Amino acid sequence: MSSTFYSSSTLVAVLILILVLLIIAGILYGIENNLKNLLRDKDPGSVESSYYQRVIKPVVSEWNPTIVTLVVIAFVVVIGGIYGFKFGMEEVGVQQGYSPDQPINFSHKIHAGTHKIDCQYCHSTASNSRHASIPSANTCMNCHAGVQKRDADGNVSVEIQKIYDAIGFDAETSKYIDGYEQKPIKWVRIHNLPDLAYFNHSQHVAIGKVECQTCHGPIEEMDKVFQFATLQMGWCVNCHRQRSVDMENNKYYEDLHSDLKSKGKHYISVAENGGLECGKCHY
Amino acid sequence: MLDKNLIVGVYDNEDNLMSTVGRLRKKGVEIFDCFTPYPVHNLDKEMGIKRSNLTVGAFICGSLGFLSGTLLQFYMMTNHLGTFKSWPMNIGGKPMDYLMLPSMMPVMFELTILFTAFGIGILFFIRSRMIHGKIAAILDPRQTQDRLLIAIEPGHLGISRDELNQILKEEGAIELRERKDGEQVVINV
Amino acid sequence: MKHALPYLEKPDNVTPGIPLYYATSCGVYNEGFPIVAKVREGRPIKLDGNDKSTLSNGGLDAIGQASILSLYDVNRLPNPLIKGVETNNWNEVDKEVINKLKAVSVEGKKIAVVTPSATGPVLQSAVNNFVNAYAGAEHISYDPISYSGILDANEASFGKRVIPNYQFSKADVIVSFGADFLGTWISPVRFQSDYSAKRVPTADNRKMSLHIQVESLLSVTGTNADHRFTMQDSQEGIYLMSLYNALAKNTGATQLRSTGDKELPGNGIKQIAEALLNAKGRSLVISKSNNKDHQVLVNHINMMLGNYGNAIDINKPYLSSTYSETKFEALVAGLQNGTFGGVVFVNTNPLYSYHNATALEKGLDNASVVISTSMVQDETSSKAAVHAPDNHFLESWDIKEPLKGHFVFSQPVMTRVFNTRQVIESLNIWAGSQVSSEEGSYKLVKEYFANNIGGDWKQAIHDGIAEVSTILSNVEGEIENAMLSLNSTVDVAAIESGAKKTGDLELILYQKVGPRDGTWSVNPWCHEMPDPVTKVCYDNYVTISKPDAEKLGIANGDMVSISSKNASIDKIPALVQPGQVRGTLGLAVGYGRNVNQKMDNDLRDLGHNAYPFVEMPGSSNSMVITSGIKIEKVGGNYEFALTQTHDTIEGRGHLREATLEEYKANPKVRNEHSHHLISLWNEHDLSTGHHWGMAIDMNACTGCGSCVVSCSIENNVPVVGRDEVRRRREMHWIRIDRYYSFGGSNGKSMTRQNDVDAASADLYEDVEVVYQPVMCQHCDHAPCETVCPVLATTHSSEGLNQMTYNRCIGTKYCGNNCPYKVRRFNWFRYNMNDKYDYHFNNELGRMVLNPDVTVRSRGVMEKCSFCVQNIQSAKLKAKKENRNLSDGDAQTACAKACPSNAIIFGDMNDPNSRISAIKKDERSYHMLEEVNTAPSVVYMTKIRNKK
Amino acid sequence: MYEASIRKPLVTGNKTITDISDDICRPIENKPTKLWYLGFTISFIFLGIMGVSLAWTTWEGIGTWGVNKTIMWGWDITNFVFWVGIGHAGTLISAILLLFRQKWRMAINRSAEAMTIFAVMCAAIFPLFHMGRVWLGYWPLPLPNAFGSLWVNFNSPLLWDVFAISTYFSVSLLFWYLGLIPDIATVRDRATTKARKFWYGFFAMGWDGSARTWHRYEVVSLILAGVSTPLVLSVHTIVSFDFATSVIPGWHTTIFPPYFVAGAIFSGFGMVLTLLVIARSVLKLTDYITVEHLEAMTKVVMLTGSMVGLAYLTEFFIAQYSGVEYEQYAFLNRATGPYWWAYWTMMTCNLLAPQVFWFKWARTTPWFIFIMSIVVNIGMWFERFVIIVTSLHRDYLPSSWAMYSPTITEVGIFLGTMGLFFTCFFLFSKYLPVVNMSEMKSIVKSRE
Repeated sequence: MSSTFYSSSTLVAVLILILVLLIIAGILYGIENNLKNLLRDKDPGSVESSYYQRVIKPVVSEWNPTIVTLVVIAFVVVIGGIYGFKFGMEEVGVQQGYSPDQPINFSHKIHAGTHKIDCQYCHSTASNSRHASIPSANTCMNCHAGVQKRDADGNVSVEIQKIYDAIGFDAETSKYIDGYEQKPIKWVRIHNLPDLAYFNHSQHVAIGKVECQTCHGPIEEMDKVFQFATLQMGWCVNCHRQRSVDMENNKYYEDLHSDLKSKGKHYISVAENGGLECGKCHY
Repeated sequence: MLDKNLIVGVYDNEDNLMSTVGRLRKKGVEIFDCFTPYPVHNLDKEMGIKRSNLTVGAFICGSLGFLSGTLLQFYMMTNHLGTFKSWPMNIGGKPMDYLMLPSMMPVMFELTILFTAFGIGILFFIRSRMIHGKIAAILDPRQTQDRLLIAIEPGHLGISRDELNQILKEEGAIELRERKDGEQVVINV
Repeated sequence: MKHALPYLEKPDNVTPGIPLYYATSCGVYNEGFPIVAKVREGRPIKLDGNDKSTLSNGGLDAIGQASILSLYDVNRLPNPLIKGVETNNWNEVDKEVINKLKAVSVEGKKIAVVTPSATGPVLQSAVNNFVNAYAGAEHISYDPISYSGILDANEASFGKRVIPNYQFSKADVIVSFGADFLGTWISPVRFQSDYSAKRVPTADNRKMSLHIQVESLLSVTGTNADHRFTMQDSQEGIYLMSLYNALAKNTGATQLRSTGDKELPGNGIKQIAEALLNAKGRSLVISKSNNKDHQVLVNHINMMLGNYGNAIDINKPYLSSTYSETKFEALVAGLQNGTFGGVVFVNTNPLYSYHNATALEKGLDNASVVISTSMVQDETSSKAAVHAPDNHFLESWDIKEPLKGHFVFSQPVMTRVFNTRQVIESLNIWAGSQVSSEEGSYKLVKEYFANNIGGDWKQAIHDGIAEVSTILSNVEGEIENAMLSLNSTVDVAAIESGAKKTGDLELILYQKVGPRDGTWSVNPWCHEMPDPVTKVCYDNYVTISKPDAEKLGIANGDMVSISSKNASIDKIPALVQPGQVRGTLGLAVGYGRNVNQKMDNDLRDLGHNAYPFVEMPGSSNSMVITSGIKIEKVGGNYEFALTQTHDTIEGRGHLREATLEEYKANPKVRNEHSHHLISLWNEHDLSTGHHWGMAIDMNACTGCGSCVVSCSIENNVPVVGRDEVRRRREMHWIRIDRYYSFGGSNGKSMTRQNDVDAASADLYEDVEVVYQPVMCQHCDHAPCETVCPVLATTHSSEGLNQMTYNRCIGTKYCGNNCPYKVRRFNWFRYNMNDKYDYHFNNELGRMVLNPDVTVRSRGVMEKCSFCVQNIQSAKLKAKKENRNLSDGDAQTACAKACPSNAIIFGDMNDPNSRISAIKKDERSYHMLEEVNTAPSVVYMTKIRNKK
Repeated sequence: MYEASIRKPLVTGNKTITDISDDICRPIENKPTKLWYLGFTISFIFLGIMGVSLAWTTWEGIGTWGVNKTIMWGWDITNFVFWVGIGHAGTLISAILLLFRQKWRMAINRSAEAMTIFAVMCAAIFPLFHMGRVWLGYWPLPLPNAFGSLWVNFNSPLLWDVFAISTYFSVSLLFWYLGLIPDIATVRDRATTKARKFWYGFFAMGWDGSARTWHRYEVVSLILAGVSTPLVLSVHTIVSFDFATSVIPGWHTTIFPPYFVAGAIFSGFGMVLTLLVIARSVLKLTDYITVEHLEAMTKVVMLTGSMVGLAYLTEFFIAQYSGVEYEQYAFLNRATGPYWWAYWTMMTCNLLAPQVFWFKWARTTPWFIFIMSIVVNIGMWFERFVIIVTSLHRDYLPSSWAMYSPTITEVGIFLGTMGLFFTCFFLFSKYLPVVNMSEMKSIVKSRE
């Protein structure tokens, strides 16, 4: 998992834990002190004056109460702020690392990693549409009509059988069942952009030539897919700042390119090309 | 302060207090403090209190406020520093550089005031060791109402106790007190 | 947890996220109108005109735009009904129908199949099959709006019962007697595009047609006229005769009569005659009258002017209506006396729109079987024993023929939403033909195409239209235009007796642009769109002239009762309408629908049905009622839902108009004075890349409101209802400002309200109107952007004023600081809110939403985005196709919808774009230039063809 | 020390410093009067109305108000400016009059400052709740936007408002609280109940009246007064920028800053008079808040009223003189358009009515002053209404001209802020010394 600051709840949890422990320690110390005082009252010689009495108290009594209070308040505000920020992040739906169970335990590692199936074989619309889209079951059937991975007893693998159940395929006869009531597969969406952000896969895949892995991570190594990136606006924007627009190889940019050249500019980032403007994604 | 030993003279009139302070100072008595229910004019001078440096603090805080107001806006809104350099923006065709200074002025001004006021407030509380919930070291419950007190540390007298008592009485103290080990002793005049 | 359900077997042509466009036809017009449906993931979300067709030229009017919502109407009947009980088994329905019909047949009673008169060939053959199958079956047509006056006159004159093809693009002088051809008459979209082509003077051709309107009420067409004369509709015949005589004097034809000629106020007849004579063969005279005698007279005038073969083509007629009242009257009588025993209402609803609905109702109660095929449970279907709902036109296969030889094809663009069946199949099945349940109407349509039209089926379906010239030359009774002669004579006596004055007020029933004849008016978009002239949303009302109102003591909004010999309305608001002739009242039809409404909104019990006022003076019905009209104030006042309450420009310069003469002398007229605009700082560089801009040609704009509806659909603009409009909170991103000026015919127009108020009521008749569509001006110095505290609205490098909804906190400061007042605030949550029970509040209705545009939450500002989603997708398409963006690739919804090309959108940085050329035009100016907002929208001075 | 022979004494009734403590602490130490209970209950009910109205607004949307596509600000911002204006007198009295060494301020500055704070609280409600998405009301604060490092727009006058109002509120609160500390200590030391001893002790911050502290205290007071003076002038200047920097005819004018400031002082003093005329009799403080005080304030009212009136006439003249048709129309429309009544109410109440204070009788008759102070309040409310609503309702394009009338919700919120204001004021008069005791003592001490 990424070690970005705001996404690690551990830090906050540890800080809170430390605070609680300190408070408990303070209370215990106070009790002990009181008991000692009681003893001392009874018999002054019985208990030697504590470390607190001897060392800390004289110092503390000289402390400026105002400064101490301000420091404590500042500390509480900082901790509260960190926690509040973290809470806010969760509220707006940043769910990096989200990895829900899917109805079919589909392994990208086997398909994209071991068998090196091209991403766009299944997610075929990524290069020409807004959506990368989950492949339809008949795409699976292109291979799995034949590839059935049977166990020793000759039963078809449970996961593959789920495809057959959905689309209506009889593994024994290798035929589609006529009049079968098909049941769609209810995949769980992992990458959820809010409706207010417009994202178009084809712009990035076909025009921007961004590798799938740039945003989705080492998908070919994932048995179970998780959300690799934060999908936050800052994350989007950083990439826009770093990547340059490939103007040479697209006639669309012809005019713009010559315009820019005449202004003495040869490299232009996505950001400079308007990739940071609100209305490019929010409308 | 709560556990200091003090000799206390109680007055009901600021003129008497003032003359007492004057006389004692001439005698070289180091006055620990006076306690009055309202600010008595020139008492500070009479007691020889140095002019407070809080004004300097105020100036520094104000400068900080002005600076932070300026930096804040230059950082957040212009393409000279930070944000707009990496996130250029066109807002109604307005400039995004130092030329937007006019529209920065209100916030610069307000932050200067805010920092000055709160800076000096906090410095005052720090200097006076005041904070909410602090228990006041009250020598006489009427010192915040209608009694004016003068307090002298017995260890820093410079004159004899009797002479001191004498002076206080002569100057119209209506009561004399002494606090020893946290306990009040009233010596009626 | 969000789920994603992919297809199991993905259709080859469907790519999620990519729209598909299908050419089909719009069923709002019975004659069919070529459209293109935009389909996303299998659901149509937008209709536009088919620009391959000369009928639409890419434009589509408001009701056509709005009709897409009728597909997603929750009021639609989900299953057929037998005696009011739902069944999902069509075989049962068929058995029931056939048994009942056979019984009627056996009884010896007649069966009527009532269809709209423009059936189209496939439905016609189905009807023919049906008629042949049952003894005594008869095909009877029914249209709510009758054009039988024109039809009968042409039959008398030329032996052809047709509506001729009026070609406004070929007319230099247009004289219309009351015909609202830009709003509601026959084929307004086609007429608009034809008309406006001639109305725009350019640098190369500083000419425009002359349009003279003579009318009683102020119609959309009247507002666009160069000269407008008022008449009482009862006197139309007299004026037409006077015009004929005036023309005859010059051409040497015989006078119709020697005395009794009447001059219009302002020497109208003289001026019209002069103008017409100057443009012989290049003119067009039309009349809305449904009186055969009047229309014969109009034919004679056109003949005398040599307009046949030029602006009027009788050989390629409109087939939009062949309705004849006589046959339907006979049906009503026959039902009452029992000669008719069964009726099949095919998508007709006479119980709503027939003038004598009580008689019809009685007749239907007598009938043994009544069958209805309407999509919703309407007035007529409530009497039906069997209700076999038809498919929506976007779910149907069909062929229509609006213009002779001009075929329009319907293809389904969506699978059926409900368990409905196309009426073509139903009729064939009931006729006993075998119709395959799978192919159904597809097969019928394809067969008809192969047998009768011929050609490449795929191409025809792809284009959506086919123009077949071979058919034309084979038409029976083809008349050479040059040899055209009139077989009719003008019945002077009939016209004279018809124009006898009773001294009563006259009542004119008219159609409004939004709801039209009412058939498709249960649609929020038709009513949320303000009437172009009155700017009233949602209601119908009695329009009254100012002098009459003063005489009767009626103020604007006062409740009145109105009655005629046949009908009455107890309580209806009165609206004082400038430009209306005195002695005449106006009342719109299309209201008072009584549909089984499942939604609780303002469309329930909306307005009053005016059809009962229609009279039958002869063989044609009349919407001009000249006697027996009584109007009385009944107390109470009504607040109209107005989108504009101030009607004059107060002498301001944001709207510029000039006469053609001034323009010819100085093309920069009204724009000579340019402001010295200085900027305190350096401009942001917008010269690289695109800089989007828009031009509004106020000469071309007819104010029809199509852009308003189109924009609402494209951009998911919520419907807010009557009360919110009353509170001045309509959400339209584009509005059409309508300004009146008074006394223009005297050369000195008044544009200040105080002057107008002080002037006499007579002045109210002499009104001139300008329409000015206003949307976000995308100012390069946008005042709204500066004041937003949170940067929710900023400027893009392409010159767009971007509104970022998700950053908006709703201070509304931007809205206040906008000099054009184009920003709209989401005062409430308009989606999923029972208080706004329109299509945003149900699953079905929300299917019309554009998935590329955010549905705004409450508390945020919104406004015109120049359809940034279309810009972005056009750019992406160009990038994918590795080409430059060409002019017209990116279009806004309003520009696409406009039938008259009044809105031009494009890249101002592209030197070859139309917008760049227009920007240089002398007529172009920026609205409120002096505020130095540097808008990206240019307006073009309105030029009137007058002296 | 202060004893001017020409002037009447600032405190009447031969009070000693002991009397001052007794008199001023009496309302705190005794049970409140029936009148207090009545007033408090009424105010509290109104506060409840505000709660309901605001809840309704937040629940349903801004649509529950009468604003529309043309007039997007109505009573909300009218009331905002009205309350902010009222909030000016307190700081002005305590800061500017302190700098001018005007000792008559001492009797009234405490309550005037309290009024400032409560008025600014009332004012702050409006810009907050007029937002369509009030739950995002923290967005105008300079916080980064989710790592995109997108901040706020410092070009926007609304943002200046955020800074100005929050600075003004917090500095005024500090100033007020600082002044209260010695008096709270007095109450603490007089306290007879444990609760009172604890709470006043808590807020007294350990004050003991040490001469050294008093010395620093006076330095701090002077500096705070020094910074508050430009602050108080800047706040309404910045509020006026909301309008002056826009493009709307009737708003876009350079006269606004001085005119708004004068108006604010005018309305502030109006409200101070309203409160003090009541408070001095109800709390039996006529010896401390004397007719002399009232008279001094009426003079300020008359002066600032005339200044505001001059501004009205000036902007009218400039509009006609400018030759800009939109400006000309905007001002003619104010006087003769559909909202003429608002304009003439404003003129009558603000320009004409205060002129009666040329007469000594008018300046020294408390009941009359009370009535006039109400008139001034009404007039100043209408001034804001005129500026906001009549400018917006007919601006550039006549097609968008519209009318505005408030809904019950808006009225409820406004009455509710009245409730909030008076609730706070009643609580203040019960729990805190309404007159600055330590300062009063410094005036009377020499007459013992």
